[in-house]
Amino acid sequence: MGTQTQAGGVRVQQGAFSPEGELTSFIAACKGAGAVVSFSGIVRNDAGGRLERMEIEHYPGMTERALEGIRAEALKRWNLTGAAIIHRYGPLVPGEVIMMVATAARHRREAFAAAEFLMDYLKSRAPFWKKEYTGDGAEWVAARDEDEAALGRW
Amino acid sequence: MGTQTQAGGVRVQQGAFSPEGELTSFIAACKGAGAVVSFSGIVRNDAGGRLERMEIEHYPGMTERALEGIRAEALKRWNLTGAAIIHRYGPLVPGEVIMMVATAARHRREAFAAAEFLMDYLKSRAPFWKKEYTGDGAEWVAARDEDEAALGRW
Amino acid sequence: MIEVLYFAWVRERIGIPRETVETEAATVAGLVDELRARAPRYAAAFADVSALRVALDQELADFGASLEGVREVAFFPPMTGG
Amino acid sequence: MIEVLYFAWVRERIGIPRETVETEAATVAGLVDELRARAPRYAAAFADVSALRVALDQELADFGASLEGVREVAFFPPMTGG
Repeated sequence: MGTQTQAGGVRVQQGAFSPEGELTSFIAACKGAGAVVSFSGIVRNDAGGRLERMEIEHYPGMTERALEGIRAEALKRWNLTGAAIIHRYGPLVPGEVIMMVATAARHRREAFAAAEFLMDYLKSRAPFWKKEYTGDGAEWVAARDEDEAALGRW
Repeated sequence: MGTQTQAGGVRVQQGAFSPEGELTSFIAACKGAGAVVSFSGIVRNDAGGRLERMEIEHYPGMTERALEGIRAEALKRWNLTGAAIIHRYGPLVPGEVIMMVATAARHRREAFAAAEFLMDYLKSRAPFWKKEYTGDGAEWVAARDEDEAALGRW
Repeated sequence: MIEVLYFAWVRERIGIPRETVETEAATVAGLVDELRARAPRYAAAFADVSALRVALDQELADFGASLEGVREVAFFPPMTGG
Repeated sequence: MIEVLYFAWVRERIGIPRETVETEAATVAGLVDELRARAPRYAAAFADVSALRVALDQELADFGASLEGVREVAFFPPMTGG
């Protein structure tokens, strides 16, 4: 799943994936890495524990382009041996893994920084929208100002 | 493997472990987490590609205490639903996973910060020593000043 | 002829996910004005454009941006991935 | 009677991983002086204490620290885990 010489790539899919399996193959693919950082986003049981399910809508085509662009920017800014982004869409229930990013570098600083960068950009610049369903009805999740503000760091 | 109400714990072992398996069980154990960050340390093939193996020595007893202490400090500083540290000792070859930390929190900032904190303290405060073996002989890895300096951040 | 896409609550308010629009608008803002005039559900969806984002040919853009050469315009609320 | 442990190259230079030491030293520094006087290999291992770390009963300590009540002293180079 690579678009660069570096390992990793971008995947947008409806089906579940295992962060474990992805991490193993990513580590195996990242030759020369000493540090691998992963981030997994999980559906929290918010709404006072009344969340029944979540539905993630996305913009096919633009989503892949946006994620590829964010990944390419990370590869330009840091000396990485790999960077991967996987994001699901469609229906999800609490406890399920929504998405994952993984970064690999020689040293830990770069791997950590690049993973946070990927997450910050993905949150506010990739066309995904979450809708939460509880017994009372459904509601679109509002964007958080602090997510937009986080981009100022980079 | 818990010493606190939070998920995770500390393990020091000679045998290999799978970051994948550990991440799965950690995610499953961390109820209420929305963000899980993991760091995996891998034996790089340094020494110009001549590294044949590495031997990690540690101080049984103190190692566990030091790691428990570092973990407890992270749980005190951040609102985490879990924190885990696994570190191997004994012989290792390039490509093998040496150690792993994982943190879980509601939001990503805390999970990232706590994982970097665990790594920074583990590097300079846990009694592990690495010896590298190449065709030319063996050498103890020297501590890096920047690792000691990194503690000043916290 | 331009392809217009709607996502999330914009899609729900307008009632369709996409449509082909005949427009002479020079900018996104001009297109929004035309759409608002179509029906109350459009006016409701575009009532506050500061709550909206726009992408031109799958790249984020401003409401002042030119539509010249653009084939696909998408309107949606701020993104909430991750 | 105090248990003294050596790790990494300190262990290699001294040639043993641990030993029981009869000491009247009040501080770590005093114990280091006694050990240095034992044999050249100890003198070599403790030639530059700024390159060493010490733990008292498995807690990191300073070379000026008191040995009162301490049962286990460990000497080793700066740690390189992770």
